[in-house]
Amino acid sequence: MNPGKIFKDGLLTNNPVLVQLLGMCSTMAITTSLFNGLGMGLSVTVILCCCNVCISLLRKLIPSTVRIAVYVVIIAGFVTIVDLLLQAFLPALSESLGVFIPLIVVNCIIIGRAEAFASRHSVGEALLDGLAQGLGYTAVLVIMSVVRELLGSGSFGAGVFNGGKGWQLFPAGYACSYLTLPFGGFMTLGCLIALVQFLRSKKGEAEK
Amino acid sequence: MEDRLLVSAPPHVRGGDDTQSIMLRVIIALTPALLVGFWRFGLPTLMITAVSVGSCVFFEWGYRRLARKSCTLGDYSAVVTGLLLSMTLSPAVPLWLPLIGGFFAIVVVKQLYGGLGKNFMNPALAARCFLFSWAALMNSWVSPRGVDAVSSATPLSVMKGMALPAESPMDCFLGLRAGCIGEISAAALLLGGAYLLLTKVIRPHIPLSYLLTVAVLTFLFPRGNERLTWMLYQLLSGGLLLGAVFMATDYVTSPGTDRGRVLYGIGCGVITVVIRYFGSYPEGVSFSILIMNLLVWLLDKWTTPRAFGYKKEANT
Amino acid sequence: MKLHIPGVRIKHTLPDVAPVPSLTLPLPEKLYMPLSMHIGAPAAPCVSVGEQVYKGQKIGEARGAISAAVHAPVSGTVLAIEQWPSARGGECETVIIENDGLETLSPDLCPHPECENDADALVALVRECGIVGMGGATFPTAAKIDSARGKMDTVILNGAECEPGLASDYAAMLERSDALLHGIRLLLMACGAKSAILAIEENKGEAISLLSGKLPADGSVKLQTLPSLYPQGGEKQLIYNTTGREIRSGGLPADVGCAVFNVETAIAVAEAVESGMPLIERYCTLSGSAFAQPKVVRVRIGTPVRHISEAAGGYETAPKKIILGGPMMGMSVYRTDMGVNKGSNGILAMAESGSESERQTSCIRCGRCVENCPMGLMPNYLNLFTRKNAAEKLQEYHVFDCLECGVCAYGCPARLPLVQQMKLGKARLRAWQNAEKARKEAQK
Amino acid sequence: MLTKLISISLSAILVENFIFSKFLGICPFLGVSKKMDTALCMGLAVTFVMTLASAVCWGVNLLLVRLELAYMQTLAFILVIASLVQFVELFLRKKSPALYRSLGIYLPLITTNCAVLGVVLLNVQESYGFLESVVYGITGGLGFLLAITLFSGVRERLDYSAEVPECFEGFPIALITAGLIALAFMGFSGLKMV
Repeated sequence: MNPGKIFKDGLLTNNPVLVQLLGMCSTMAITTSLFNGLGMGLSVTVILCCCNVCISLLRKLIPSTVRIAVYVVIIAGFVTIVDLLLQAFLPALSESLGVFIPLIVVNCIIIGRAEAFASRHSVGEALLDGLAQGLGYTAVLVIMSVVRELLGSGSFGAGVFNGGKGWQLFPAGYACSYLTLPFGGFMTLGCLIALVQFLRSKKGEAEK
Repeated sequence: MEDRLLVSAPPHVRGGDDTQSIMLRVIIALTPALLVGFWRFGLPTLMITAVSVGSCVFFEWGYRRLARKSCTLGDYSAVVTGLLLSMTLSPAVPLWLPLIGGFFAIVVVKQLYGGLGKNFMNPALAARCFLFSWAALMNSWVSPRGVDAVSSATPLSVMKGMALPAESPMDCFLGLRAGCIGEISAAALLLGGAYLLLTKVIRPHIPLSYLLTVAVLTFLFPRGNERLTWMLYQLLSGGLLLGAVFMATDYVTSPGTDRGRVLYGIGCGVITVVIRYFGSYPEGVSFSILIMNLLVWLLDKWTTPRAFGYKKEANT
Repeated sequence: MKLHIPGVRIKHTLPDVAPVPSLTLPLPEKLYMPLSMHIGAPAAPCVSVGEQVYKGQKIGEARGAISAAVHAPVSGTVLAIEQWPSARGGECETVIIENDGLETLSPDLCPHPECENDADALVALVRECGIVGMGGATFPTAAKIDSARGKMDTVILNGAECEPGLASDYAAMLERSDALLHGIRLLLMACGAKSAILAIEENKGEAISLLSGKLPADGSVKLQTLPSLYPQGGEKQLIYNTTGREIRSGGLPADVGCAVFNVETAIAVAEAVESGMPLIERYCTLSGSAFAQPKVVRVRIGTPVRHISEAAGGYETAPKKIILGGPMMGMSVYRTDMGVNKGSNGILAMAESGSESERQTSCIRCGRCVENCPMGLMPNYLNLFTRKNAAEKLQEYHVFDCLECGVCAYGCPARLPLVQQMKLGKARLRAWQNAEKARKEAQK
Repeated sequence: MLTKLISISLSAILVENFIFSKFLGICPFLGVSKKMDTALCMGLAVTFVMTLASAVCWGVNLLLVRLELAYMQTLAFILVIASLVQFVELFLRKKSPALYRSLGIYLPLITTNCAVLGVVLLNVQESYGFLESVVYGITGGLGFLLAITLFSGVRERLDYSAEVPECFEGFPIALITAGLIALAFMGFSGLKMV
């Protein structure tokens, strides 16, 4: 399988959130700022790559009857490692993501890729797929968090750019603060998926 | 000539009310409360109302046009939404706020679901709650003309602090208090409500059960010693009357059976009091109606009338 | 007074009709006798083309128990027996008679005093005379009596007028009060019932005062005044409003010990016994904005609609719509050369096209249809379920119990075609039920 | 103690609802809410498992802390939950086939429901005692039940009456509807009984 197609799949045509509609909880929950979104996205990407490689390596050894349980154990192992690493080196991120780091264990994207891809492909391909799907997930998180941070608190990149301060583009008093709340998560993701469906139907029409 | 006859389905006669005339009557019923608002707060209220109505009408027209659907301005429902929205705003809000509110009410809450009759939530109230995003702007009050500038806090926010407000109940009844454009005068709202009841646009079940529930709860659990005064203030201040008469009775987002309507009113009343007493918002009317909006389908389901011929004894 | 079933006061543009004196119209040259003008199997023609027929002679034989005979309303010659438009919609086999103007009576007609006290003989006579329910439903009366004999205690006479704006029942009660009371006595005897209730709407004051003076002394017939609501004349509603008995869904009046007859049906029964004359004539209300003066006329069955309106003085303005029956359930027709039938209680001619120009919006969920439905249904929800073809929901919400009375559509601010939706809903539910049945049988 | 329990319950059901405020359990919330009856069953099943998991994992956590293996929490919890669900499934199939038929098909889905793992992790994070954990489990489940019931009611209505633009059909309109419900639920924010 060629790497170009794997990447195109992960980022666009088979994007885990926008097309496969997986991993919604964390997508909506933590995308209140670019800092959170980026941190969560990269953590998932790392875990996804490691799990994919690991499962691809072991795919001949795992008996198919207990495979799901084995996947869960492997995933939980890597999640624990990442969780501990974040606690040690990026306590601010660990603090603001809270339970959503350990909850990566039940993120359907990872177990989904393990079952659908890693268990059937070579190590190299599995690594690429993990990277592509992870980056696709990260991309969505980044878009969501940029929109919600900008419209919801008037700032951009707080905690990431400009020495951690980010830029305040307009006074927070004019921002629609509800966008940073759960309401905003549902709305933003809803509109984003609608946009994707719109583009896909346009593309489908054009192809006809 | 005679054989060129029109064939149509029965019934061949129709009753008087149509959607348009019902909406027009709601607009007429809202007028007294709006006039009191204009009188107390002056020109800004006129501007806010104009922007709110204009924005609702514009977005209704624009959306239907973009979506290539029939134009529905003629049913006046957008005007009603605009008026209701402006009535729930403070007279001190900047004009861009009702503009955004109109967009949210018409496009997100109403038209995205297919327009009139298809939305599950009251557009004006949902927009008002959405506008609380700008909490500082929504909660800035001006004192009405002829009232001490000191008391620009609304009676409800004073009562949140467990104290009785400075205005007398009579002031609240007539509209000599701070508050949203359309909510200050209980008298004007009751007048509008009476008109709606008399012209059979609304049935009394929702407003009565709503108001009674609030009255009973606040009378039984007063803050302070004066039960009756406390209850009166609770009934007359805030948006309770506006909500009970005009918002909770919105056909589209309220139950279609009488028993359902009573339960709906009671639910609104209980949640209103709970939010007023224990919540962080001083007013609970909008949120309580929105929450009860979610239950409309279930209430209709549970209170489906007994169809003729399905009596228990008759079934044997 | 019992609790009333919801009904509405229909506000309509139809004027109040003065019921009396009813006008007897000059006879037409040709009469069109549909052989299917009742519920059940069409009658079989028993005359041939070219044959001479006499007034009151049988021209169509009842086929089976649920069917009714058809008789020649005038003397004359059979011109043709062919498919012709029917007042019940569509076409049906029709005997076309050319009137010779002589009104020669059939020699078979004679009084039947033996039927006064013999139920079996009376039922046979009623069947022979082709008498059907004349309120509009046209269910064969003999079959109705047969199915209910011995099971009932109360006979209800429907003088409630099926639809607003009509006055045919009113006229019949005023002009034929003696025949009516005779008919009631006969029906009581035939059904084996003890008492009869004569139910009259309160807006028919003259009939109430006239008939209350004539009731038999033994108290077997009671007169009950009903509010003028629509639908008051429906069987289920009438029984509930007069006796408080509720027929279960899918049941018959006999299940609660009642039978309902229209007042004109009772008159027809009395006439059959008194003179042997079969059912060939009825009262019909002419109304609507296209007529100068609304009136009640006596028409021979089979008279073309066009002849009736012309003979009654013609139109004041050209009608845009002509309706056979009442304003709520009547059928609008595109031609007027069909003969009226045994159920034609009204002809309405409208100068304005009515519902055509009305603006329709989507359902605003006002709930008026739910408040007004005489069957306690939820037309607003049935409308939704029909549109989405949700058959199970249609069943759960009892679409089959809908009377199609039109009260929901009458009061609908959104001007939705609710009656058609109910009809469609019934069709969809039936299709689904058949499919389910077939599927289950296939599984076996 | 009682006030603490009440405030935990209030918070779990209304103020910090698992769906509308915490975003835990969105997958079944969106996936199994098309029909009211199935939504109700799902809600009950989740409530049951959340309660059970809270109770059992409290003990497991105690054990882990004793053994100084606290860093193994995530792994241990997910294994406990998975086997718990398996066990409940077996038990139901044996003891109550009727209940199994109505709830059974939802049980496997619950293993990967983040509301269950979430409630267990939150119990540890808040260092709740046994009673508090169980109450939080029950009320968190009831909050989920409330959310999914309300949502399915609204969705049923929309299913029959709404005409949604094509690109919003399916998930987008479901998300926006959930957003509007979350907006209404904000009325409960800061709700304190005491």
